[in-house]
Amino acid sequence: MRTFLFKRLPSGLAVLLAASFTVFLMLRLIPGDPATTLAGPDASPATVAAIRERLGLDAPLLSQYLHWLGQVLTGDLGPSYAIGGQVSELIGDGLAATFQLTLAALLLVVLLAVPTALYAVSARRRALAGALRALTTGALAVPPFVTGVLLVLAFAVGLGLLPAGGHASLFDAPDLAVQYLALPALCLALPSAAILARYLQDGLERALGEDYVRTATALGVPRRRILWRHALPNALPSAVTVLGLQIGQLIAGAVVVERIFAWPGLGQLIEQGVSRRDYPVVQDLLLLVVAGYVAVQLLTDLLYSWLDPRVRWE
Amino acid sequence: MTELIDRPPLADQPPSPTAELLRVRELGVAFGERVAVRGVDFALGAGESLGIVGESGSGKSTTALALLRMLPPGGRITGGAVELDGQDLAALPEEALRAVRGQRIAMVFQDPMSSLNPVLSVGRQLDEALRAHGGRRPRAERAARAAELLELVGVPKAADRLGDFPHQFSGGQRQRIMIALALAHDAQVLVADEPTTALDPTVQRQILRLLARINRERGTALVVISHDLGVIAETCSRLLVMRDGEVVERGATARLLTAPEHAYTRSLLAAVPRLDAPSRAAGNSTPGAEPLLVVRGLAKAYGPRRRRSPALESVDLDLHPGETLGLVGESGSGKSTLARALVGAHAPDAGSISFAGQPLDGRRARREVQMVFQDPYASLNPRLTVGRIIAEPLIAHKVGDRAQRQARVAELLEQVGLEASAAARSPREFSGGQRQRIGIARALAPEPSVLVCDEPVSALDVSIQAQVIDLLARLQRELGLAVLFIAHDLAVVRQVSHRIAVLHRGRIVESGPADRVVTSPEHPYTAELLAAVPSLSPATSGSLL
Amino acid sequence: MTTISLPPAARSRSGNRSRNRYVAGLRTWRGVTGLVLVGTVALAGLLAPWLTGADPDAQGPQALAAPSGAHPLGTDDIGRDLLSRVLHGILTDLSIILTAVPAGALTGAALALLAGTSRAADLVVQRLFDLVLSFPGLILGLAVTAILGPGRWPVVIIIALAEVPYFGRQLRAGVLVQREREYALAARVGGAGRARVLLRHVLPNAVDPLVVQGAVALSAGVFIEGALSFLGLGVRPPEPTLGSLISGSVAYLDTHPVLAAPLAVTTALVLGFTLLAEALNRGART
Amino acid sequence: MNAFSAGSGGPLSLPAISRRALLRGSLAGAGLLALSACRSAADPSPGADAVSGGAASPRRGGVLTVGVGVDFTPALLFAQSANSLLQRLVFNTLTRYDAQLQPQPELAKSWEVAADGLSVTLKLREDVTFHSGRRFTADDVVFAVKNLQNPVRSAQLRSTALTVADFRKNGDFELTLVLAHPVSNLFDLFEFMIIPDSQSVEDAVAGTRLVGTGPFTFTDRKPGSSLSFARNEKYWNPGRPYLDGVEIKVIPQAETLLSSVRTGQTQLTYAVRGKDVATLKDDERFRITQYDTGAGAFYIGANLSFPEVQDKRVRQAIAWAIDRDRLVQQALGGYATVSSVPWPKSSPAYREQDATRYHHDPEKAKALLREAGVTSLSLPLAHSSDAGSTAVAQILQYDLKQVGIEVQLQPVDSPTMQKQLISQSMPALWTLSHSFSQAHPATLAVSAYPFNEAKNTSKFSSPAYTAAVQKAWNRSDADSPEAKALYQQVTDLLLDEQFIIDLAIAGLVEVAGAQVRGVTLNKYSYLNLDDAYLAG
Repeated sequence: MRTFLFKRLPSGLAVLLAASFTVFLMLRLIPGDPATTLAGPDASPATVAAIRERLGLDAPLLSQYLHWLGQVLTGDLGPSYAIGGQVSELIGDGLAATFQLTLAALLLVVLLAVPTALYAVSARRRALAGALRALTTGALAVPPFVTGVLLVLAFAVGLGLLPAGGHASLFDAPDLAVQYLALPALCLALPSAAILARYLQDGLERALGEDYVRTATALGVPRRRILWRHALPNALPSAVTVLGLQIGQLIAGAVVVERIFAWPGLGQLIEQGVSRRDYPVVQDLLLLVVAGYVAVQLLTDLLYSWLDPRVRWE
Repeated sequence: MTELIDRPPLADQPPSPTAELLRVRELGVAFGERVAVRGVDFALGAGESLGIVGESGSGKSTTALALLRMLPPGGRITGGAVELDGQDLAALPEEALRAVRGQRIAMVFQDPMSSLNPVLSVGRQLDEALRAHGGRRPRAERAARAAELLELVGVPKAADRLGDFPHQFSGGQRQRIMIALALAHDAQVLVADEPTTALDPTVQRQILRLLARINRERGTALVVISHDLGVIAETCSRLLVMRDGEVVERGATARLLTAPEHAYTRSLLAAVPRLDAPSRAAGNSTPGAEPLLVVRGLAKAYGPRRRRSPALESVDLDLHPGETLGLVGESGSGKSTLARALVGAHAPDAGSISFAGQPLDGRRARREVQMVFQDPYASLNPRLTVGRIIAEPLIAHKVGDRAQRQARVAELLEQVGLEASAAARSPREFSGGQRQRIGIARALAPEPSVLVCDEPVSALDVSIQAQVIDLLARLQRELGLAVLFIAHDLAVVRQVSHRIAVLHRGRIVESGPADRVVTSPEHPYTAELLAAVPSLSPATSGSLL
Repeated sequence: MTTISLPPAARSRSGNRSRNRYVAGLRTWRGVTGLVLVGTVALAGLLAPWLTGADPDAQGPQALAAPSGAHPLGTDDIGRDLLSRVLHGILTDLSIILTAVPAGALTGAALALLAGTSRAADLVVQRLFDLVLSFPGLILGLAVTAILGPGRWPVVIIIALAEVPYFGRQLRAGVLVQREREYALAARVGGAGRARVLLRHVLPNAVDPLVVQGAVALSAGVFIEGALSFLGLGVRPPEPTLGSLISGSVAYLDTHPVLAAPLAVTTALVLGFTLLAEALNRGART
Repeated sequence: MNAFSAGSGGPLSLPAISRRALLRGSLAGAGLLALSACRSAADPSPGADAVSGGAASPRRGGVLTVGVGVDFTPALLFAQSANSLLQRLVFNTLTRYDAQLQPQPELAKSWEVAADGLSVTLKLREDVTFHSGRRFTADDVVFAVKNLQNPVRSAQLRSTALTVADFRKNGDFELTLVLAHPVSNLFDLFEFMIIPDSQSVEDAVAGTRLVGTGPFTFTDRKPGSSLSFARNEKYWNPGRPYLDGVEIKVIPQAETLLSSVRTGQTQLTYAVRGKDVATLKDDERFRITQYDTGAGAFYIGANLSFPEVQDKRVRQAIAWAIDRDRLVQQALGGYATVSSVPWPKSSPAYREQDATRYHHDPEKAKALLREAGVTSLSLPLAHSSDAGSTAVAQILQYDLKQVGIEVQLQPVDSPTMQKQLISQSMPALWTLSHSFSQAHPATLAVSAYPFNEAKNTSKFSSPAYTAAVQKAWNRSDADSPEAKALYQQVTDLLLDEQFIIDLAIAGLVEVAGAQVRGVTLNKYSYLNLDDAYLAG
């Protein structure tokens, strides 16, 4: 465990550093700059200059970069340019919202995918299994942003069951929060669920073809039990890896989904940040996202080695 | 230890009055259109032991699987019956069949590594086997029983190892665990499909002993399937010889060994190398006086810097031109490492290899020292035609132009006994033996003077083995090759080698003239190896029973 | 000469008879359905000029018109013939993904091979893949288009970039497995140099899974294009793309159902690719 | 049967709710919303329920939910920006224009402009306190003006504020502003300039704390999500406001905003795209009001540093080429008025014949091009990449193609657009919408960058224009005949030069739930809810 971390951490940090540089440069390469954005449509050059100076954008790039790194390391992220407020607070709120969303989505992913896969491989009735497969494939074939709009039309405008968009804190108003959460989470979860289901299904089918399943059969272990106790444990590790990658996809998907459902999460914040050239917000946010990804990868690898003794004991 | 096993109460399972516990009638199996087994017919009494022997494709394994109706996808029983106590398993509904499997008739499979669930602890797997039948028993009781079973099959410190996973056991122990699983409900019939293939001779012997003991002490009827007559001869009282899905000859083991009636049986027996037969190498070629290949203090270790595990401690070898040096060793003895070092596939940590006086550098090695691999399937690139495969070394060494290379390839194919037309085909279209010939042709392409053969015949049927060995002998005669013949089967090694070196834990523990090493071994390990070799002499038939 | 049928144990190990197995995969109902779907959509796109006389960019007075003889699918919000736009949109999308995905695949493969050359290279390449993967795809899109400005090439670049690590990782894994195979060692022993072994022996055997990945990537490409158009970062107007058509029509889906046409086409196309991927995948497994 | 009427009370509501509860129950069964049985987030916001019965008379109570597409930018608090709704909620201005552009008292009870127009004396209300409890005095006005003079505030009317050279206080509630020269748009400044609390102004531009004298107090902000306001119990205007509070929700996705309006979760918005409004206008559940505050005047700008467009005949040809009616119908859903001048009808500078000077006449356009000796012309056109602007740009592109002008669209996101605008780095053509024509004509020419006489994106400058603008600006009378004559000069110049080719004036379109009453906007699109209430 410790050695595992020792082995993996350096590469993770390397990725982070590379990311920080990429992000910083990327932002500077984007045309348009915070000063003019802040200055408003009818600003005079004087205004722009004054703002640029106030934001410290007149300093040389390298020193800006180092200054930012300093901020990140000291944990004091400073104020945002355009969105307003402290970056740390902005990110804090956004993170909370996105976390709720992705977590709910993740839950849905697992709840949808695992039974589907298990049923699809075990189903005696071919038709139903086929239908399930078709369903998973179908879920992959509709672009998420359309799913979102359709869900809104169906559940909000049509049935008036769920809100069209918006957000309530899980702590202040859990009952409302759940309703606000339902549609975006579902929209976000569907594609990932389909993918996970397919991988898990493949894994199970592969496992069911293995010699050890033959052994279990020869020992008279019931079919269901073979599926659950013998095949599933073998299919899980790789499924976990896929799930890990999917978490990354979920965060990516959040950009669109949060926009459709007016969900005040990181995706929204990033889009706002980019569209207003709010350098600090975007920089810190992307770095955070990358860090999150690295962490998730570490976690999945840990989980993997925990699920698969062959890796565990090495 | 028989007391440990509680036989199921008479009520729910009356022991069969007849001698015919298992009766197979006119069994037929087909995969799609292809008939795999035809009219197999035999009876097995309680406590009896039956061996089914045959070469690959003879349908012996299919027969075994058919007994539990566990044919791979596409396979189906086309006719006949498998009666266990008069109950026809071939006709039983799935659920009823499940109740029989593992409880009254159990099976031990060939490859214990893949046949055990890698992510479940051995304890769990035994538990699974136990709870599969005979109602719910308290967890503690099942655990105790699992420990008993491991003990019974001779896994040391059984109780402590229940939590361990298959990959933490040695090959032999895994096979023991497989057997323990099969014994979980003290089945009346135990079917063992190639139970000892891919195991070292010494281990193989232990496993066979175990099976025999179970058969003897517990009266469990035993069906052993194997391609190795020796294995079966020592464990089974009766024998069934199969070929192309049919039984060609049956009878008591001793009789079959002494007076085989069917020609195929005879050829089979003839093909099996005998340990007592003297080396034929001398008649083949006479080694030169000056050593061609000299190895001194060769050492190689693997693994991360901190915990390196040595594969070769320190090896000294001399190989003379025209000589065949047999290198004997069990898995983990470092023989493959040695072979790879000799062909320059990886650099040794220490020691020297010199060829004809000069140190052997990689470039030179790739011309002068070539290799024949154990696995005739994995060692041929499936994407290339036979022609390309053989031509590759020529291209690599920039020998001749296209036309010349083609001519050479044809010549080489002829040399190894294949038609020149084979060049255009894909290796997939060839049988194991033929593929091994292709491998040899490739090795000969750059006209090497040393041929390193790593277990060249261990993956082949005996009859094919003989052919390949003859081929190697002929090539040595014609080309004056020096051959390093690596194998675990002492009988084969003695037959082909001038000298024999015994490799144990990365060291040569003994070396000398082939016959001397076999007849009067100096090192105890050598003696152990020799003792493990199953013999076909009628005297020892069924000796383990 | 005597040919003895291979022992069953060996059959599984015998080299991957890839080509025909993929063909077999395509013969399953999945494969056929996939081929039909993709084929139909692609054909419709290719035959666009013949299937409709209408200029996809020609604007007319009546916007959001209902289907009629002149406009089989009606018109969009600024009075352009929807059918013609859908058909030409297919063409644009195909041209985009068919340039982007191969580009991504080749880059990924090249990097994977580079990784195969040395430990250090392997480390760098892997981190590189991590870096790309760690950026949520759309964020990448946001940045790239913000830098290059919207247009066809940025879209191509984004799709390719997003696919590089997937192809790369897959091939790398394959290479690691294949180069431990005995035939690779045999080639070394036969005198072939590292590069030759890697390119001539290992690569051809490791490249198969990329076929499946390719099908997956194509469907992903369609989505990425769509999402980019949705965020207003897609191909330059007025050139129609499926994505821009969809995002242009979502607002009217409930009032003008016929505007779901682009969505239907996109779904068909993606469904086709997905089915193909599944078919090939299963083919490779059996 | 729909969510809206279900939630909004009335006889239909009972079955509707029970049905919804039932459906929701089944969903809860599906495990999606285990908790949802008790409350529904899909119901129209409490405001709608707060009042019952059909009374049309003003009534207290309720929270109004306002939907916006863009979050408010704290740094632009003192400028007119994409979201200026909250300015007049939290703050007050000195005066406010009525429909006839006549200033009406607000924090300034009365005022007097000196005959020479070089000073103005304001009498301030004495019963006004800031939300912080501090009393409002003349110093706060002084601060407000100085605040606007600070370039960092990027206030569009900075130039006007800068004409205030000195302050003469006469007690706490009387103040004289001394001007450097007469200005005709002084009351634009008063309409525009919100009076902030000097002590918390930095917090204000950071978006953390907004302290003003307005009808509502700022309670909470979730960046990118929502702004919350509560009734200011101590508001100087007795009995006002009626509402208990206001909730501004940011819904960036147009479709979602539309849906939330349909479901009644958003009761008031100005962010619905014109063509979406078209889908609502026949629905009695909504009241749609057009504001003539020309907040968005769509135009094509020409960058005269490109030779292709230096000949004004080419620019006029473009003006003739565009089918403004189609543009309004298709891209703006009919919610705009075609116009070749920047002025809305309410402006003193507006004249029917000017507004209709240019109309769709391809032949005329071609003729002009021939005159100018242009055979083939290919020009880039920048536009911002959002859906609406893209539609506009495509229409322009097509119309110009018809007269033989090939146009390559250059979609850029708004920050880039803005940079190009301010740094004069626009391509030969661009399309955008400008503001500041709604109030005093002179304000446009001195404050709206595209028209700025001194320095504009078109790099257009002519002594005549400068002279006309300066004259129109440097005088104290806003709508005397002389003034009007000067405006006419400006208008004629604009119409002749066409460096800014005006296409249509799209005032803000207000979409409000039927029960929302008494809402107004000021000339700078500050939302005024003093008299707003929720009827049954």
